[in-house]
Amino acid sequence: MDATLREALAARFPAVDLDQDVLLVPAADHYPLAALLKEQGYTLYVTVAASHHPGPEGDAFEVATVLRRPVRGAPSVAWRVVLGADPHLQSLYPLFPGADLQEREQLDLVGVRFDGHPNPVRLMLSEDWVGHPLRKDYAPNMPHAPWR
Amino acid sequence: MDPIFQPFRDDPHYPLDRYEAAADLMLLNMGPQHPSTHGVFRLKLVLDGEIIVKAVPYMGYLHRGVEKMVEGLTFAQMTPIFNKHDYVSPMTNEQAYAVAVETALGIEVPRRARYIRTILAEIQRIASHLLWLSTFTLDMGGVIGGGAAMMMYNFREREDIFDLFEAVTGSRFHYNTHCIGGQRHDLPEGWVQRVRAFLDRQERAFDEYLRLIRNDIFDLRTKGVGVMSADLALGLGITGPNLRASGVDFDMRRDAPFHAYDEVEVRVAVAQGCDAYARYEVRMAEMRESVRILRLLLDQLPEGPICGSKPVKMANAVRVPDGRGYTAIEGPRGEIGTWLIGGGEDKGAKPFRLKIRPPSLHAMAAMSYLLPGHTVSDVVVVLGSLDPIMGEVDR
Amino acid sequence: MILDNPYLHALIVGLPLLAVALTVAGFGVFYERRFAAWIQLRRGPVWVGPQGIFQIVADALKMFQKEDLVPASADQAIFKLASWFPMFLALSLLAVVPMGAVEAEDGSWTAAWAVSSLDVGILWPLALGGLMVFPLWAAGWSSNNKYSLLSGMRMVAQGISYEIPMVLTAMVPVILAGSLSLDDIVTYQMNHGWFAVWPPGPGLVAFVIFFLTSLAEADRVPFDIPEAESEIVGGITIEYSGIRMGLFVLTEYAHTFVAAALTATLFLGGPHMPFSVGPAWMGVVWLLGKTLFLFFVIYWIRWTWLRYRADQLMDLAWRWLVPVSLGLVMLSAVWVQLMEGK
Amino acid sequence: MSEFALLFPVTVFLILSAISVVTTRNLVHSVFWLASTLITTAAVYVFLGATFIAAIQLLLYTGGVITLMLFGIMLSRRHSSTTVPNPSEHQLLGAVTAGGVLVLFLTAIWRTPAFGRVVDVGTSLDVGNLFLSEHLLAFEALSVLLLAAMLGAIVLTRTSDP
Repeated sequence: MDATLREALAARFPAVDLDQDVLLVPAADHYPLAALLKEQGYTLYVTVAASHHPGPEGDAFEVATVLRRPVRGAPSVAWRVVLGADPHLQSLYPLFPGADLQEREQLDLVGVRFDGHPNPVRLMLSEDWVGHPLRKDYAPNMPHAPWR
Repeated sequence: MDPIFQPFRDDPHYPLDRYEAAADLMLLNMGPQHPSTHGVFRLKLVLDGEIIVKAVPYMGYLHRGVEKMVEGLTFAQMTPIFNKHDYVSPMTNEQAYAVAVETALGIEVPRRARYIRTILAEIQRIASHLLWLSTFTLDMGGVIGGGAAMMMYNFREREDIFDLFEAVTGSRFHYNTHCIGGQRHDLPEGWVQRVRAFLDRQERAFDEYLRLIRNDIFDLRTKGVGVMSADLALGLGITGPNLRASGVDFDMRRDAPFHAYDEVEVRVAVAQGCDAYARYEVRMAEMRESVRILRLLLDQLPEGPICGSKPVKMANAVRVPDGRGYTAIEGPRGEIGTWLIGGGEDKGAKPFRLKIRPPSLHAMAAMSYLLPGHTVSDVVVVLGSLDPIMGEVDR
Repeated sequence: MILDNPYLHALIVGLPLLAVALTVAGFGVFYERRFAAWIQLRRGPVWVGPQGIFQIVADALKMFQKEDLVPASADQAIFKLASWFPMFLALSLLAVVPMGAVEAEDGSWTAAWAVSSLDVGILWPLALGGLMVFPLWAAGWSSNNKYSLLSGMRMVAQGISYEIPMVLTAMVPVILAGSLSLDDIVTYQMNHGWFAVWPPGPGLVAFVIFFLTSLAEADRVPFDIPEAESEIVGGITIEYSGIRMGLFVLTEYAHTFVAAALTATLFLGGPHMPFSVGPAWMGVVWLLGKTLFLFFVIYWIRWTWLRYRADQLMDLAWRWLVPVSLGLVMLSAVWVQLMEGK
Repeated sequence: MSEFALLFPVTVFLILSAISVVTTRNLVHSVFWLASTLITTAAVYVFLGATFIAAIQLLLYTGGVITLMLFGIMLSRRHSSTTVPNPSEHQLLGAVTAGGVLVLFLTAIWRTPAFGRVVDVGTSLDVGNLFLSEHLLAFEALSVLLLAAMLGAIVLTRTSDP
């Protein structure tokens, strides 16, 4: 992370610990952070990955996003947002059109809803599929009706 | 192009009922069973005559649930799984996985192993681009036409590459030659000379390909078709040759070196055309560049061990602690990334969550932006020029 | 004489011709597959019979055995009828092609041995060729498949666009020879030189344009957009199976063969060779030779070129071929006036 | 005599096709019957020795006009369903028009001397000579009309300046 970006981030998001490899960002800062990074030249939308973390005090979800600057050195920024039992997060579609399919995939497989997504339907599985396979409580051999 | 299609090119979710040019629209399902969808893929086209108003991609027909499956596998069991995502370039997919785990564990890969990986990756890049060239021309020229001739010529060289890989790994297609911390197989005796001979043949073959396909029809079919601006490409997360064809001078091999790319000079091919022809130009230049890089790599191939200095004695002993990180390498189709969260079952012997970032899925997203305003014939050209592999899109 | 009755004459000359044309069309499949294999570094059919020569028989047997599927939502009557008509049309184009060359005492030549020496000779194949799009469109429409519908529309658009330069360039030999009759056209070429060579310029250009347009009429690469299997999955034949599918395939070959024969007749002197041709029946051999050569060129193009897009195809026809062939018609009229003015 | 033996079934088929054109309910079938009518008309011309007119009939009417009609149907109607309905409204009006045309034709046929005129008009030479001598004015007027129609079509279809 170069100095100018670090300054900009520190000014805008004082609560975020910038020394971590993967920044931990509150859900409210998710979209503003992406917008700021896009302004700073991090225009390559790399990926979004959601994961399910069951714990003793209930389900938690993590949504990680990676952006990259397409220049020499290929600096990238990855941050994650921790969500509660009813996971929903602002969609990055207005900033990055690539978020359309990527966020749909995470919605499909992990079940994180993205607010403001133009077409929030399943991407990989059929529309009548029950459950989200990448959740930890979804057994691989779970019976389905109809079986597919 | 008629400006009436511009709203659909800007936003694929633009409502169809605002299209007023014609009363009658026809809905055409291209796929899932269609000879030119590069696998099992469905494209819902809304047509005004032969002109596409709206294109909606549907995928998931090849979904195998790999990301769920690997949560139950140990790290040693995963290499053969990884070379089946993008079944056209298995070698680089294995490498993406190996690099991810090595980065997570902080394992240093010995210099010779890094060289071998680079050599294999570059040969794989040629093989993958050859298959792209053959399917691209197949789409334009047909199975009973000039495209098929091009395919057979490409497969002549692709067979050579399979022979080379077989000599190293014992397998022609799904290699399983990367292990965490190094290579499983060293290069056999005389293999370097065989590669050199192959490179000479391949260089002559490039000129042959050009004589076969370069004519006015090729230019007519590709120029100005599927124009993707650099902003759109970056926003969609398109990487690799498709991004470079949109004029973005970015290649992970040069700009974020992995393997042994920091020890050779990589000349990045960039084209400014943004269209299907530019994507053709970039890939052809990349194949020639790969030949050049391979010669350099073979010249300076070091001796030494091929497995880690901090060896992983038993494969089952690989344990990735709790933590998360994103690693990526440049495959033939672009950035193959892995988002790895360690500390899964069995004290970290299995990953908690492993997300594969497929370059082809990002390329597929471009379809609905590029197609409106083009004709049905251009669908296959645009799709072919983006070079998606459905196994990787769906995983 | 028995041959004076036109109906009997047509039967006696026509039936062997039909047999030859069908055999060549069938053999064309084999010929093309081996040739394509040679271009593509493959081997092609080699197992059935010596050098795989009976592959076509095996294919035909397979086609006959297959179930004749008719989609439930297809327009049954038209769907079934449409598969038979193209073959009839393609073969009946051959009826006016003269195949023999008869030398008179004074060294002048006369064309002979057409099934029917129609007064309007050249108009007959052109008219029937124009009809060809009709059953093909019907096949595409009645299949009730969107791909075949698109294909049918492409077929019609391409058919009527390429009809115009085809008719116009066919008028060049007509004007030069001063007759619509193919017999007269061939006779004129025998005595004055082939039209592809003489008059220099318009004849050759007309030959090239006529050849290209007959490629388009027979839906061959680079003009095979109506069948374009990588885009619209084979087009009109998509719902056909078994022998009906076989008929369409055979029709393609027959039509290609006929187009080559017509081109050879109009521009390459038909059964004539510049050197001694031997007895009259040798004319058949020469005509077949020229036809097979053009056949070979068609497949050479087919297996090495990519195909055009539909709008580029129209562009080529209307922007280039139609004006150029109009100019050729005028040029040949001027040529005739200058020659006769002498 | 053999001509007549063949001519009779052809004529019967011609009349049957002509009737089917107006009675069938499917618009595309109707066009196919029309094509069959025109083709059999060409066959009748051949039997009458007018081969040139027969060829032109095939070339223009069946090859051109019918194709354009198919185009018209495809471009103006919904093409997703197989059956395109042919409503056949205004039956009374149609009957009156058809009757008028029938009377017109019958009068013309009645006034033509049946076997009087033996001028051979079937071959290309005769047609060409007639066009450039007796019917030159009609020929030129038709050319101007066609040119005007062509220009009109271009003006109508051109939506905006490119």
